[in-house]
Amino acid sequence: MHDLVSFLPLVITCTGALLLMLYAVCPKAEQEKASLMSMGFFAVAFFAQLLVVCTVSRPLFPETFNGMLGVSGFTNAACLIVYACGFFTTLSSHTYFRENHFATVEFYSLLLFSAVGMVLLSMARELITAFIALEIMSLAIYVLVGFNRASSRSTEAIFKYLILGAFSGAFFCMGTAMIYGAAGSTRFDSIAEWLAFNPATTPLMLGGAFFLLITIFFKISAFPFHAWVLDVYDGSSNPITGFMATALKTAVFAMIANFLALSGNLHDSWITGLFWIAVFTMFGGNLIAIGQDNVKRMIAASGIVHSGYLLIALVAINSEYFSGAVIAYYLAAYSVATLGMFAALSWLGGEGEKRVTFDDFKGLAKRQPLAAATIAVFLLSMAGIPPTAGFMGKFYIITSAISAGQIALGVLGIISSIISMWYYLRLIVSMYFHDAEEDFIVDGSSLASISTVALAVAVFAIGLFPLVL
Amino acid sequence: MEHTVNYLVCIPLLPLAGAFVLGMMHMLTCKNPLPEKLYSFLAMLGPLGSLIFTVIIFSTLREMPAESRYLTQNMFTWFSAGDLHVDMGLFADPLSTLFLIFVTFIGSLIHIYSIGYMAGEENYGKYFAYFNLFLGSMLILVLGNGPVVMFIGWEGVGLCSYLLISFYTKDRDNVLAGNKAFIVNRVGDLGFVLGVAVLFWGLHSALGGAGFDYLNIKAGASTLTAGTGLAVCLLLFIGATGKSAQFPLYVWLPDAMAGPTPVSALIHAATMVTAGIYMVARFSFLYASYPFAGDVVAWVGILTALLAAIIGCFQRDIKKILAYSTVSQLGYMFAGVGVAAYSAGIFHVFTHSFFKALLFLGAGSVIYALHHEQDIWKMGGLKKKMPLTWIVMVIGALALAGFPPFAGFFSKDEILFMALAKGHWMIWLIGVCVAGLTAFYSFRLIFLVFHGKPRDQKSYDNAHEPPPVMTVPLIILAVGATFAGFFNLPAFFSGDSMVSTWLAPSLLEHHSEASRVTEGVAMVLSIAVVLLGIFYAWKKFASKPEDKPLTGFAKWGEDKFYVDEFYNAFIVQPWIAFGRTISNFIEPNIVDLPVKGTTWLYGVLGMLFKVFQAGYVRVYAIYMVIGLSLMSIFLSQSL
Amino acid sequence: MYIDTLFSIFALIAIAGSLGLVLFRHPMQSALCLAVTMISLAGIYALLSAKLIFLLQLIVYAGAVMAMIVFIIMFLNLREKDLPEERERFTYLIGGAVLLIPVAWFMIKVMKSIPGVKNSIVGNGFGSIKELGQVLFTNWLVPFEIISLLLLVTLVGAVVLAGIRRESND
Amino acid sequence: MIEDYLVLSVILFCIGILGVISRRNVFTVLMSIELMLNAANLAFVAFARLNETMDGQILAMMVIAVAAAEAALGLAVIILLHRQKGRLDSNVFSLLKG
Repeated sequence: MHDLVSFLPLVITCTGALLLMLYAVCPKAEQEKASLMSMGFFAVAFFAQLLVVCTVSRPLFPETFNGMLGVSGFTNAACLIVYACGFFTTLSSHTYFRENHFATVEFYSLLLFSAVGMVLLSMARELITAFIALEIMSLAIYVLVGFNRASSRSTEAIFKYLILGAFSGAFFCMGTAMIYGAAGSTRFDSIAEWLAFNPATTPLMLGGAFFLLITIFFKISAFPFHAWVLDVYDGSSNPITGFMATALKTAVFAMIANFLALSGNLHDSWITGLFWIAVFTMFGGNLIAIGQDNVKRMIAASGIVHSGYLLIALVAINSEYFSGAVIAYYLAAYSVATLGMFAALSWLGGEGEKRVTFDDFKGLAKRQPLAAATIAVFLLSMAGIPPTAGFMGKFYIITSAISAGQIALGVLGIISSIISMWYYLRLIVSMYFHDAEEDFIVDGSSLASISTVALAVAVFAIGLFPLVL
Repeated sequence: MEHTVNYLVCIPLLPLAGAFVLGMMHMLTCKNPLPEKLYSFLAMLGPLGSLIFTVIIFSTLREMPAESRYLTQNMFTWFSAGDLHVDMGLFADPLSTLFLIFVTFIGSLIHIYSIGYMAGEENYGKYFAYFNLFLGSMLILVLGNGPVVMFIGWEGVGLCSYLLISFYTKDRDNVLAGNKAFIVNRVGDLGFVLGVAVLFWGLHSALGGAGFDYLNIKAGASTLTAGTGLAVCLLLFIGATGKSAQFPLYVWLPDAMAGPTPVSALIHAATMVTAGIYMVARFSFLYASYPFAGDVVAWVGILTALLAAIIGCFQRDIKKILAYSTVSQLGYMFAGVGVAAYSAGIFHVFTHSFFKALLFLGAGSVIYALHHEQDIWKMGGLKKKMPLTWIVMVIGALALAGFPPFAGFFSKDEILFMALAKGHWMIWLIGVCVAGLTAFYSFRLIFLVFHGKPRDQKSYDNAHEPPPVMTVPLIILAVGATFAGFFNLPAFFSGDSMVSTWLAPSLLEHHSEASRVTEGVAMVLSIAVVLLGIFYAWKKFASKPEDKPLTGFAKWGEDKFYVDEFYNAFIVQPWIAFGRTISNFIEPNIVDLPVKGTTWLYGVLGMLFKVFQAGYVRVYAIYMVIGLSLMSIFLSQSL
Repeated sequence: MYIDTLFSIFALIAIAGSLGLVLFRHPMQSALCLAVTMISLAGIYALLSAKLIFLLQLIVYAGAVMAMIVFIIMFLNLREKDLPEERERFTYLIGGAVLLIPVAWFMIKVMKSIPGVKNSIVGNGFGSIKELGQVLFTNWLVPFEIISLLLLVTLVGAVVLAGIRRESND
Repeated sequence: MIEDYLVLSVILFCIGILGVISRRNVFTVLMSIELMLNAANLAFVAFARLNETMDGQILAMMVIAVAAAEAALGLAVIILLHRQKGRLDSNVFSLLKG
């Protein structure tokens, strides 16, 4: 019974995806209605997930499912973030598609499908299940990226993403094969058992984990597997970019954290590697972001930096008492700010996303003070200025790194976050300290504007949340 | 007895919540403000609520045994770094409760008075938001369970004084006065922070990770080395001279008159300036062990009292006279706590808050009646037009002058007598002289404003009594100024020293006894000096005052002994010049160089990375393989 | 003994086929080379006693997937001028091969670390349809079920990307 | 020897990578990725033989299914690309850069 309850949100999302898929066939189908339906499904799933949040860590249906899916506090938190991201993405899409007419009902069906993939990914306790969930998620996202068939940018984005994604997926397969060869099983509990008696530096285990990490690094756009992220974010529509940047990253981080935490042995053997990747990711991402003029590309590059911070947390996790609270908190903080940013862009971007560069937002504060203020809030949260959620998230990550003995990493994280002010503040300066060149006539009553404000409030709410605890 | 209660937090929280609500309302409706009644109603809730809770605390404390009479509330751990462990907690003992009583009581009265005084002003809501914030900060200062929490309130009142002094932002002088108050206070705050830091440094091994609050500090105070203890006392006193306007940092207080008159009343009577006294009394266990520190405090206090009294005799602005009288009375209080007569000093704070609030609000009524005329030489004869104000002002002046049986008499004489009893006869002598000067300048004010002939007929004709919302607080305060002294009736008048007894558990005080005869003689002498002062003022100003330009010493006095000019020439101007040099020469050429270099380097690297984003999918795959290859080389080592 | 001989033959064909895939310029030739590799891989699966996988490799991979690829290549009716010139591809091939040396070296080291076991055909229904089905529907139910979701996503996605789209909102 | 099978798998995998990074023809790139998945499959089956458990073969089946799905979507994208530019050169699609 308990298992069924834990499974409920997933079932709701899955049902939603299938219903919308069937609705798409219906000749009178309208995408506006579909967006409201998908909003409803995400909201219901979110609240269902809130219901199960308190369940203890355990495998789902251990007899039937052979322990391949499991839930823990961390998984639940990741699922909550995914559903919330889905909900706000739908809100943004609803507004976005008023000015950009290429949506069909399938769009929302695929959105729900990708959420199913993400939830399965974060619940997976077995490598091939994780691989299939990863592919469900990725394939749905590929299609969403390339949804605007008329746009050559969008087509290019899906092409690059698909080729590189499939390329990296092959590494996951090879890694799974190696781990299977070493441990004789691909289930996390069996691998943990095997690792209890064998070192994690056994060649097959080392190689397998290495190839798995390559795929993960690709998906979270860690350096040097990051190059696709700018082009793909740039080419896809605003709401989808927001969804990709947040929900996808959340799910992938949930999976890899679950995997690395299955044995202290395994985690220890990767600390040095993760250390260097984290450092290169943070600084490489910063350097890329500095050169950007386009807001979406800048956010994409800053997403690389945020992956670097999350890798710091991954270095610092403790396998014995793995709760993932730090990672989940940071993901929530990051997701809120990024989603808010893309909700605002969906709202302000205009027809065919005509406003994209820093200069396009000149003087926004004079014409649309509310929008400018919320964007400033999101940027400040991403930059980690107190009292926003981003600050608390960074604070936790750096303290956890320091308490894990990674003082150098903590210091580098702080330096990187100082550098990152450069490009965040640039947009704020552009909005506030220049005269407006256009009127920014946008529909102020849209759902995206509501979600922007709601997310701006959430930035502070999440920032103050730890004080409440 | 259970010492932990959960309602202490309501006392500062209610005004703070009021400030928040009012501030939000004001911000949201600044274009078309809400009715003033709504603001005033909301503004009153906080102070009155705090007053009610204060009474509850007072009665709870009374039922406790005297030796362990305190209440605490720990809200959460604020921060914990190394040995330093600070709880966000509150602490109420007899000392803080006494402060709470008059802060909330007088604060509420001034709030009521403000409703009338500020009627029709712009930014009505903002005014009350700041006012509530001011009161809330003061209550945090008083209730904080340790120096760190106290510091929140300490900075809070500093901020609010800045905001309120420069409340009429349209006038540049007001803004400058606010700046001055803020900056001078910051100098003092530096001393305070250093003092607390040194205190922690000296105590951290004794504390051993326990909370850094008064109870633990008191318990560990004996482990301080003599040098450290003395340094802590002196540094903390620097902080006190800033907040409580003592020499050499008193200069901000007279300028602080730029704000609305109720603000001056609040600053002078109930909040802010008493903070320094409170802090010294709070650390009485430290000051008592270092007589040298006590002497410094006492001498700085009494000399400030003398200086300010002299300046006060020659001022023309009604509010400036009162301001210098505050500085002077604060000097008395420091003299009191300096000679280790803590309860006497505190009691003077208590009585002073009544009559000073009364005087300020009375002066406010006069200013209000004369449409913002503040020069006493342009007033006169107002007795007929404003009889009620006249009566309460006379009561206030008598209390200030220390004439029996008004409140000031008992508290001031207690201080002077204690100084004498402890052998500081020089301090006593100066104190008596200051008492005479005080009587002189306070009655100079009364005679010039209310007696004689009107010197400005036009504004005299328009003068009238203020509305009841302003007079009722005046009457209540007048009653207080008359009778507050009886709370601490000394044994000489067969009283039972109620306030001193109440304060005894909080303070480390050694009572010294002197003969009844000495006490009697001293008392008679000071009454005589006061009478002399009043008489001289009557003779000089009551019938035919002459407003002739002052010369010689008097001119010096009128110009405040050129202290401000001295500061300007020797501290402010060189500092500005130094700042200019840095900003014009050192900053762009030397300091910015590494910053600019780094910026340039990053810009170039950013451009380079832009080139790497070539846009070809194959190239991106090659990056991945390069990474893969390098990592493979690295991992092959460990196989 | 004959297993090793057969393996060597299949392996050589597979490598030759995969090299052909990479080297031929026209995708049709590459696709046929890939089909050869897949068929020879099927043979290797048979040598490894994976009877069902042998079948699936032939039917699904070499049959269905390759047929689909070849069909699309022919459908697009690629002419010589549609193809990229790729004069530089040998440079890239050599450079890539150099880049891959450490990777290949690492992977071979990893693979060589297993205990040497001689391959022989395993009986007792190892890898046969019935046994495999039993394992699949007992232990591996979840991945099997969610693969259906994956195929649905692919279906919807392919329709969205390449199918006829009803212009509903314009 | 089983490890020979694994070495073959490594060789095929690396040739697949080589195809992805050196070719511009989109079809060839897609087929190279299929080759990499095939190589992984070979490793699965070989390890299944080595461990004498059938799980590896199941995993190989799953990978075949995933590879088929990926191939289908990849072909859909190729049709899309061909419709837009009429070319199958991956370097043509470099609008987004910098």
